[in-house]
Amino acid sequence: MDSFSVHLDNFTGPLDLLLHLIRKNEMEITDIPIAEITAQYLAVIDTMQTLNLDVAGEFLLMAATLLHIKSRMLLPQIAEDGAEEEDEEDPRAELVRRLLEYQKYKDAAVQLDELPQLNRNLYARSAPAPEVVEEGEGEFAAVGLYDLLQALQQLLVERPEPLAHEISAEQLSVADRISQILTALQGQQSLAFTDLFSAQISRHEVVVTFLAMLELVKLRLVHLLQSQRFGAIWLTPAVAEPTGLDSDVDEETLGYV
Amino acid sequence: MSDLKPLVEALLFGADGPLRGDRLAEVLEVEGVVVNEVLRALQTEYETQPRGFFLQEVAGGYQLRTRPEFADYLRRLGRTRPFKFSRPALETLAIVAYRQPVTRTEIEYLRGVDSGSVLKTLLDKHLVRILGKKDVPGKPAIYGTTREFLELFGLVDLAALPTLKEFSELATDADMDESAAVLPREVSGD
Amino acid sequence: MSDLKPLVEALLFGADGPLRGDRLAEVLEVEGVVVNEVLRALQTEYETQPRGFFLQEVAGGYQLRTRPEFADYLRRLGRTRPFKFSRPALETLAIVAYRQPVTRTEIEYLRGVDSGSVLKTLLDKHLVRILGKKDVPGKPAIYGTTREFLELFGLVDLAALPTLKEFSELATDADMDESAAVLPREVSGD
Repeated sequence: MDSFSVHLDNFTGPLDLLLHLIRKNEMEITDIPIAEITAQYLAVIDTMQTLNLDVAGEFLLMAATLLHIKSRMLLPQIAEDGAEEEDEEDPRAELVRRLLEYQKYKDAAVQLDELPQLNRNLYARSAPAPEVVEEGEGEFAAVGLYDLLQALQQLLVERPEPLAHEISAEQLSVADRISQILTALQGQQSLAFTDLFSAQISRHEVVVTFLAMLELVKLRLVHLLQSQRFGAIWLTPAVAEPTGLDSDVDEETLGYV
Repeated sequence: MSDLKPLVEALLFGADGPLRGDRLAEVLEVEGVVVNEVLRALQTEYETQPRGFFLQEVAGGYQLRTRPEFADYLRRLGRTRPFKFSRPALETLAIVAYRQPVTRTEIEYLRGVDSGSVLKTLLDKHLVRILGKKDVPGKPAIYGTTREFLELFGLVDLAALPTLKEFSELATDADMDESAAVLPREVSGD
Repeated sequence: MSDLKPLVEALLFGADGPLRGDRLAEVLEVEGVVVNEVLRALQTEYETQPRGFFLQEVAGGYQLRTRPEFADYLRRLGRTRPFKFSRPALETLAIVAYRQPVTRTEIEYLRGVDSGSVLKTLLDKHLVRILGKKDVPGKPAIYGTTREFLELFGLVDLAALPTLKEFSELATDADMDESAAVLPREVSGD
């Protein structure tokens, strides 16, 4: 399998990588062999040597999505009364929609790049005629809100206190998540990976959770197990009592700040 | 009418950006229809005569620009360096262009990756702007393209964007070559 | 020779200043005598045809310039040159927009410099207005933005001003991300 020669840097994101794998294997988009594509996808991720964490989070999120779809595909859809659920949507449906949608904009990007571009394919006059260069005041030059914000931002950098209350980007940190996972694991034999998420969890939290999980594995505080049959991920505590560590995980040293 | 042609040419030549038809009419103190006639006549002239430039309708106005076939030589002059778009930048720009007004969250859902830094660069380059806030919880900023975006890609308006292809299946690699088509052209003067 | 005319015209058109004959010869990879021939041919053409510009020999080079008889019309274009925001003007406007109602003292505290003249310009431009007097000793004037301000920035109302939060998220991402330079300027190869 030459998927090992694939470099993540060549892809703008997990959807791009998936599109590539699907095309390379000449798979049918409406009937993606999910087990096979998941295996190939994970193989690519595994062979990544240098991990740009910012990007990796999203590639890992897709890995989790694929594993989740895979497990749902294997699980027979049983309704309450025991009958086969017929209206159940194909677990792959959303992924297929996203891939097709992404492909549309990927194509649009190519088309955009093919348009004759100013200062690449054609040139306008750089300076107005001397007669025109004359200080005068007419309409306002187009200035965006961005310019306004940037001016304000610059002021904040120089004098942070007065307007600082406007910035309150309170988001879940990796260190917080590590503590939460360790707390959840306390006294447990194992914990399903999917149980770490609530239904309304944000994308940011998913990524943070993934990073937290990776960190816990690296710190040898948690083992990850994948059940043969359903492919779901289970977390098991590697040590009986993860004492002390849940309180003083230093974000700086983790490098996720 | 015919005696207006050199004058309109001079104005187009001397302007520092695309000139709107109504602005030309104002400066010349003539009716808009007269201006349009002259502009059409000039357009035809530049197409039929062997000229170095042509009249492009762009960003709601008209601008003289050098013919694309001379691009290699103009690059050698080394005057203005072209933007070299990365693939993430082009993807993000395409999404903003076609989906505007669009939030960062929507862009990131479509691309599957964080797009904050790409978005910031596009804002810095004045190709994307903040239009305002979306009236949903959290009031996220909504983004759209700028006049400079239209000027850069030589578009009259947003309706002139290439038609989006709807895909019902995956394109083959031949239809849409991953890298070759998307990578910016090499622009160095060698 | 004759097929070089449009190309030389394009180069003269696209150059940002007078072009020397030897530079043209270098770019075109032809002999200097050929270039001189083409330049003379163009010069004659512009003199005999009704054009908006002519070829002037200047500062040891050649430059296309609009004909002097059209100068009056070009000046009319110039008079409506857009008012460009200076950095102090933009800063002051940003403070008024986000902190209104605000006094001059507060603006000056934030900016760290006297802002009287900038404030006056913004008042003159009808982007800022006096809302009233603050009920403190000295009764200083309090400032706010105008309807024209909203129009200029394409805002429905003040609530549509994007928050700094989203902006700083973009900025922070870009700082962290080494690929912030998604749009590097092309390094020309010459």
